[in-house]
Amino acid sequence: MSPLAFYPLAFVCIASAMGVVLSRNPVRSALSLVASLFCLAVFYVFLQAHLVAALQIIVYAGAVMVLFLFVITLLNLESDRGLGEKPVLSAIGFGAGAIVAGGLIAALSRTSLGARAVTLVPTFGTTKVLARQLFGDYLVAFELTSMLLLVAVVGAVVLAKRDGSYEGDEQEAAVPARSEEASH
Amino acid sequence: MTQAINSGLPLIVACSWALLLIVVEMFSGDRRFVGVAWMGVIGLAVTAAMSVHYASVPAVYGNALALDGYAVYFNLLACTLGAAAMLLSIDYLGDAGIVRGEYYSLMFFAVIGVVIMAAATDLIVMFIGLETMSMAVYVLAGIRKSDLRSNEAALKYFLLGALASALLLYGVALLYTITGSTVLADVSKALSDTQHAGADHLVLLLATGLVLIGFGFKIAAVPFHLWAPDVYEGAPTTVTAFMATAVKAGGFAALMRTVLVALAPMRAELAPVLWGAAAVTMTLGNVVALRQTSLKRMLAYSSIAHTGYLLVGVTAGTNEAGSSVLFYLAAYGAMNIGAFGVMAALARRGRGCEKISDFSGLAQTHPAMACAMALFMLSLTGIPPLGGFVGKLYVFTAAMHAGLVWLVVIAALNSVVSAAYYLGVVRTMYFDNAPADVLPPARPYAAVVVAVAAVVTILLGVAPSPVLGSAARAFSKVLLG
Amino acid sequence: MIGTVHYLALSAVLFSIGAVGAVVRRNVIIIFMSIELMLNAANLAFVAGSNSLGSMNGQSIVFFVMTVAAAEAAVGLAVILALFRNRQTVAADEIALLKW
Amino acid sequence: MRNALSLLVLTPAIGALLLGAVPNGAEALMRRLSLAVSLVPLAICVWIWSVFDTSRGDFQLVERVGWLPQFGASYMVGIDGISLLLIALTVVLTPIVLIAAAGSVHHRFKGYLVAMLMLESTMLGSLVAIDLLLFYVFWELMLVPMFLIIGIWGGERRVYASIKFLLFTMVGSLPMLAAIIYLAMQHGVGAGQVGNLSFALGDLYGTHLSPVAAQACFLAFFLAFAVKVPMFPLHTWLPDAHVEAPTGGSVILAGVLLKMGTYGFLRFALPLFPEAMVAASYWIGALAVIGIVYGALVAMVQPDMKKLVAYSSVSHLGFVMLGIVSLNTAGVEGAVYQMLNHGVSTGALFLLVGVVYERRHTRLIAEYGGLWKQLPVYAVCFLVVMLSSIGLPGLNGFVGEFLILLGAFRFNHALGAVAASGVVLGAAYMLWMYQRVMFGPVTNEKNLKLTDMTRRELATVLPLIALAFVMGVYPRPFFDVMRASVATTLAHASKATAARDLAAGNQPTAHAAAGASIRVRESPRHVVAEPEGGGAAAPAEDSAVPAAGNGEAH
Amino acid sequence: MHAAATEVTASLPIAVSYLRYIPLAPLVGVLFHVALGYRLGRRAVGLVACAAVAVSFALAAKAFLTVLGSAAGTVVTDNVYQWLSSGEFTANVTFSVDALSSVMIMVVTGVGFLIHLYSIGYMAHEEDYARFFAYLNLFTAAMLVLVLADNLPLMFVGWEGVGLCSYLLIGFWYTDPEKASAGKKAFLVNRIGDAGFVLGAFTIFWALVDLGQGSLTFATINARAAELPAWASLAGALLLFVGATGKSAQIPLYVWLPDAMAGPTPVSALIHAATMVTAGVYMVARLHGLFEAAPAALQVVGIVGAATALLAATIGIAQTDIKKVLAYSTVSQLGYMFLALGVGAYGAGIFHVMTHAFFKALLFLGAGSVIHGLHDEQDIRRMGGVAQKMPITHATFALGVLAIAGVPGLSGFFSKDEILASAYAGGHFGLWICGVLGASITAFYMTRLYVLTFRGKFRGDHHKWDHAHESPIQMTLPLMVLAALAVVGGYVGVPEVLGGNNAFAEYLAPSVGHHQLGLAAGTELMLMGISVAAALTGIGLAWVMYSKGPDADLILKNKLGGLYQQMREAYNIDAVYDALVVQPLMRASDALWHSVDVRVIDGVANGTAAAVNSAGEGWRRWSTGNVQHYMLTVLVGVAALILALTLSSLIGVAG
Repeated sequence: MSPLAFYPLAFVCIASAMGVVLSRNPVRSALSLVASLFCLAVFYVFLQAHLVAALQIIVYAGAVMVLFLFVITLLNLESDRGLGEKPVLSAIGFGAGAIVAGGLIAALSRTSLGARAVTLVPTFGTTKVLARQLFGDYLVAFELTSMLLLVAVVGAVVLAKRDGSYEGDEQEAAVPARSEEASH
Repeated sequence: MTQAINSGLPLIVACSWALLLIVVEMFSGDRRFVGVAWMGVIGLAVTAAMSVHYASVPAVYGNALALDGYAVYFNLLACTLGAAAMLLSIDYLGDAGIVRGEYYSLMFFAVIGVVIMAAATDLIVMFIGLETMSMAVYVLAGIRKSDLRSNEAALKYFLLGALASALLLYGVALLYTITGSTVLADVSKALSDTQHAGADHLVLLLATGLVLIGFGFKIAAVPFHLWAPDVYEGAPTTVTAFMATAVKAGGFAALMRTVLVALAPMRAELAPVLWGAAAVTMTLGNVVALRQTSLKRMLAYSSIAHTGYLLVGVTAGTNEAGSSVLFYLAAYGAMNIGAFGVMAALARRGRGCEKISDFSGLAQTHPAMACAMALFMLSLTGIPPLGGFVGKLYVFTAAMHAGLVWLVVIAALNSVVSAAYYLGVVRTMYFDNAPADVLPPARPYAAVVVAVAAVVTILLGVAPSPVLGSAARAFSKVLLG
Repeated sequence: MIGTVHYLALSAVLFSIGAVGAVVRRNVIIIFMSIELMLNAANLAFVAGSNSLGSMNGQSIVFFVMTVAAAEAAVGLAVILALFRNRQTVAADEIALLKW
Repeated sequence: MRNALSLLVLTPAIGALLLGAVPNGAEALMRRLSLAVSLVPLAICVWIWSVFDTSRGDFQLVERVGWLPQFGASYMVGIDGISLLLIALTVVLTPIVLIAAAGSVHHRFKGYLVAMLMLESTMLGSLVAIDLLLFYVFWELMLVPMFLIIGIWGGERRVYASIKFLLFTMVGSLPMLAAIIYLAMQHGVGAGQVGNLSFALGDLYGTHLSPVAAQACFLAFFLAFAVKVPMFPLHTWLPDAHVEAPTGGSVILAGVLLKMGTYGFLRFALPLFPEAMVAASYWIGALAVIGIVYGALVAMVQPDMKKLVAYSSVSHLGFVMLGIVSLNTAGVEGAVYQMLNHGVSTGALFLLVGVVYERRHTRLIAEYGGLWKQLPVYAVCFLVVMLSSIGLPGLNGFVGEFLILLGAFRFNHALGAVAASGVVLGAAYMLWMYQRVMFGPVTNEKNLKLTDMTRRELATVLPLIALAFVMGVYPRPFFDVMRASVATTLAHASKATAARDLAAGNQPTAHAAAGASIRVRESPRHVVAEPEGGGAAAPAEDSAVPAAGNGEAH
Repeated sequence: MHAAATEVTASLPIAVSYLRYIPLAPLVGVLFHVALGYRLGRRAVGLVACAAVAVSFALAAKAFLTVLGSAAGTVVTDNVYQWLSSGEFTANVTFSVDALSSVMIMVVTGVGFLIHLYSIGYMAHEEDYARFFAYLNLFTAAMLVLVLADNLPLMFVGWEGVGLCSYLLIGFWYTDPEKASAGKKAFLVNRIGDAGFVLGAFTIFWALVDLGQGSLTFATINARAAELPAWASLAGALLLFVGATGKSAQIPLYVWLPDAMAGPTPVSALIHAATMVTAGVYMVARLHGLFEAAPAALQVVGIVGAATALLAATIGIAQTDIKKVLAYSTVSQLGYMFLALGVGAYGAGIFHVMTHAFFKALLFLGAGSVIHGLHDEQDIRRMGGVAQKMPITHATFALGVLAIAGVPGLSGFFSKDEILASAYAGGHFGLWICGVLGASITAFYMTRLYVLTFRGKFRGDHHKWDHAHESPIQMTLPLMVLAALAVVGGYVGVPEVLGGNNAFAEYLAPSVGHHQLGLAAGTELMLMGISVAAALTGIGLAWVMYSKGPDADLILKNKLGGLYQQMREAYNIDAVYDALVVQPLMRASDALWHSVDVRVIDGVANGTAAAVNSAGEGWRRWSTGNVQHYMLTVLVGVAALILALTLSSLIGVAG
């Protein structure tokens, strides 16, 4: 992948990531997150991870981000004042972030990764090869993820579904909101 | 092939039992879900029994899971602690306004998560196990939806958990990029090869650092401990009991396997970090616990302190130190389940039982409960001849043997500080006199669990050899070479 | 020529941005999104790694990471919803009942 | 009977559990049951005394049961002369305290009796334990019942006092745990592998430690025992604990608990670290003498009777420590005997202070005056006990103090002379207190209504007074019991002490010869192949079960 | 077993078993009084008390006669049991009677019996009757143990026992705080002396152990004294002498005796005149071998004796309380005894002990009878002309005065003269001059006392004079017996120069050695003349000055000026001791308690606790509840770790 393509795309990706963090309106930050996901998908293609790129767009950008947008609109959140109120917190945050990024980049720049010249098999990154691996070496992991998803769904249902344990619903069964108030 | 199947049976049975639980829950009518609870407990018992039965044949799944002695030990530990937590919850939930049957299935899934973490020999499988457990416990923490503190606990636990998982994952990613594999044994072999020494040394250091931080969060080591007090205090007491014992054990299972197997070659650089973490965690946990007025929050900080003591064992890193951590986890589990059990037994809607002052004069109103609580407090302090003392003794001996003399002295002095607040509780129960509105009588199920916990604590102190032996056997085959 | 290091560097930057985002923003959902960003950074690192190693493991790991992220999203949003229903706020500093 | 010692230790504990079952109402039943239970150890002790072979200096009636084979720690109990005497003191004091409890303790009576019996059980346990870890277990366990006794049945500032007592002792004893582990490990260092760790005292006698390690371990042991004694700078917990503890608590605290510190020095610190102990004997002696004078001086100005007796305990135990550090037969035998005397006289003093406290509920000396006219029997008892405490010849205090001063004088003239001044100061504060309380006109009209001692109170004090007379006039049986054991203990440090005495200019005391002459039976397994041959050969520990079986494959 | 004193013939031990009953009898008396005293009434108590002492007296006499009858140097011993043995130290309860102790036990039991008899009358209207006789019997028992003991530890038992009884008896009327603190003062000063005694015993013991024979029996000490290293014998002797000064009220530890007058008069007679105070003299005489081995120590004894004699005599002149005068006179006479020991005349010292016991007991009991008759009037300035009302007391008291003044023919003359003669013979002229001067002053103040009390007109209030009456027979009979003894007592030791054979000295020779004066008869007679002259001048001067009444004191006052006031207040040495020792001690202990105990040690303890708590509070505030802060902490933690690892690896690589 030629530098001409990499750098502008990288720039867009980073800009949209910053957009997620800086924009005041949650919807705009959600959309900028979607933008950065797309850039990543493009990178995946360049890295010959075709199926992963497709999954990224369908699963991630499609399903997960939609869920986010759905929740944001459901709670009709108005924009808050962004980074304005806590300058100290933001300053320290950015400082620490810079250190982390700097440290990682410094470490990575000194690794011997560059020296690995590996010619990839043409079928690298295709669905067939990935599938054979998923159901071969990673069969156990694959089955376990199914259980993970089941737990997530059950959990989501338990928490999100309205089932009468709030004051609004049934008065008698409701628990006084601040019953076990720990008065400190 | 059949041999692989039937030795994997415990895990398969466990998962199917959990699914069965959800189905049964749908059809159970009464609001207290006693049936589901007992199903859960029996399920755990079956899993434990089968894993012991099949323990003789260590099954290795490709290189994802290894149901070896180590995994079986944790399996047993997690199942017993999970069952205890479920029994505690039977009559606690109804009163606490939790009308969700899924409580037990989620707890069951959490136990399965712990088992996977203990058995995993591949970082990714371990990660998935970690996430399964975490998902279940995030929901359990927030299960009392009407109570703000429970919601807040769930949110904090979720956010920080997600952050920690991201950190852990990034560490694994770097490790994968450099060493080419995520299987613990391969990673360890790759790390020990000389060619990685030079240039990649720094990246490897950072990667191991990030992985350590990921697990550090799970066992609530300082400075990644801030979530623990709030979540322990916010979550329902029985969930806190489960978290403080089984979840922490899972965290340590994964941490130990990773640090002592995969990252073994890096241990030279890691030792000072671990040493520092152990010392600071112990001291902070004990010192802040001194200042607490809520018993739940105090027990949270006390569990942080005990993480510090356990880290001493991990820092030592020898075979003996590993088994001492295993034994300590068992003793610590029994003590804590008991302590939280007493709180659960006496809590009623509208009359919380979380502040230490609620326990004043307990010796006069509930002599049995007070005696059990005193026993747990003494054992947590490390007063002989209880389980806590033998646990500490074993860890200190191992650490001393590995040359960490000063760390042991710091731990010894920490025990003195811990005596101040643990015996502060005993003082409140025995010295002060009971308030006007006396605490209600203890609940039957909870009382049974507390009694069993008390007996186990005493047995671990007086006749610990069987457990000591199994801990040593369990850890004997974990270290490579 | 763009090598694996460039991609890893990019993932490091994204990772840091996500981390910073999680810290500085008040809105819980934005924090959550930042964490998702960090996960994506990890994915990028995995893919870059698998490309440099020439083995497909990395990509299957990405697959698992995505499922975990999805699960996390589901539970996370459920938690946020439950909290919102009680407190009508998603500002992190207003949710500070449990302290000291 | 085979395992007399285990029976001795367990009976009070079992009694306490039985007592727990008694319904709260039946006070009389509780009293009788608790007394009966406390008499059983007394009977066992008498039996042990009768069967005790005074010629043997090493441990007798040894029982050994595997407890923690992984660590090489075992439930190993045995006694020698010194521990037998202290056990006798414990089993005598506890029934007396239980009798006194009926009069003085009113609320949660059953809890008090249970705590007292548990306390007796733990104290006996630590006196018979000859496995270092088992000793540590009982040493820590002793704190809990005492903590409860001071905390629940104490005076106004009982909570502060009980926590201070607990933390002071724990700060001392936990570094000792680290030292014990280090010591046990050093023993196993020969075979490298942890398995061959051993906490048995017999094995540990010969352990070789680098001088620095020996010094450090000795300091850890010293700290733990010095807090308990209490020695000078670490003593401030004692006045608070005594003042706030109920009468029975103070008696047992002064009578037995304080002796654990000095017993610890003799049983553990001296034999395990002979060179370090001898090297440190000068500054420990100095601390002891400071303790004597400081305790006496501060006692002079105490307004509160119990605090005065507490500071007198600091002074008396300063004497005991001086006796131990003199490391010659007279000094150490005097020290052991003074431990018994202090238990008898100070125990009686606290009982008597309790008598008056029950009636007037104040301990301030100023509140009393001219009691002799009101309570003649009380005054006479108080007089005899006071005289025994200040060491009047003919009573027990004198014998101990005389021998300690004799030994101390041999060790170091200056220390001996200053300690002798302690005797004078001791008489001063006691007589002054006695005069302000007993003599002079009756200043406070409340004192006019005081009634003399009841039969129950007399029953608690008279045995102690009789004991004081017997121990003063005919101390032979006690000395016979401890002679061989003291010689064996000193034999451990004989080489180092002889060197010290030579350096100090007086001939090596005959005891070095006496120590060697007392036939210390060598058992082949224990002879440590030391270049000098003799030296600190560990005394034969002829346990029934060969002690080698520590920690093979479990 | 008992090596005899150097120049003493080998002693022949006669083992008996009745000696133990001598101290036991009074002990039985004590038990009786304590147990049954209050129930059986006065008569029984008095009877039992006197009977007990009588039994002791009989047994003592039997022992005395045995020793007297058998060959010189015989020792009657009764080994009861081994009291103590630890390492090299052994102490047995062994009673032994040789010449020296036979004299002492006869004096103790004899005079004791008379005083018991006298007390029945004196304490007749006292309600705590039984308690008094219990103490008296206990004292007698303790004194007998002291005298009969055959080794230092057993002697020390008696030594402190008598100290205790003097404390109890002085503070007998305990309701008066004055008297109680006088008792306490006596015990404490004795205790200081006893500390010296104990240290002395240790020095000697360990020195003997170094010689290979560790034992504290008197025989061993005296036998091996010469072989002791010089420093050991000197230090031992001096420390033991400190004990003696404490017990026998010599400088500097005599301050307790004048205050001891607070006790009932028979107590003063028995304890502070006849028996207890002589214990110090007896001890030094008993250990003469040791003192001879350290001549410097003997010098000190002599000088202290002489100084005390003079000092106490001067104070005696200015006292107005009848008992105080006698008290200072006792201190002075004890000075004489120590002077005798100082010059090596142990026999003379003991002889003076015996004679002093007789006449000083007589004087005290006489004074008691006067006080009793005048209803507790003790100030001699408000007495006078008592002779008419109390003829027997007057006669006996007069005899006593003559005896103590050293008028020839009476016992005082013989014993005092022998001391002065020995002093002169030994070449100690300074001591001799002090002795003579002291003798005249003694004569002066005794005559002053006699004249002011018995002569002239009664100066007190008439009410007392009208009721004054002679004491009952129980009191006057002992007076008469003692008067007889005071007169006859001297003839036991008449010196050769006056035609006697000095039987007393001969008798004591085996125990304490007897060395001839070695003076020409002429010089001896000349010395005798000088001392008689001194005595007579004292008597005459006092008689002339005081026959007109007490205002003669004014003459002395303006002649001696400020000195007289000092003498009146006994040079207020009490105030000096109080300022130098007691007050600083109290202030120090108060300061120690508050500053060291409370502020320093507790300060440190509570300080650390507070520090740990504040650290806890600080870290507790760290969890603010806001998720963002938690996230920040995690991020900062990550950043810190990355930074640390990068730096360490860079240093590692570079290093």
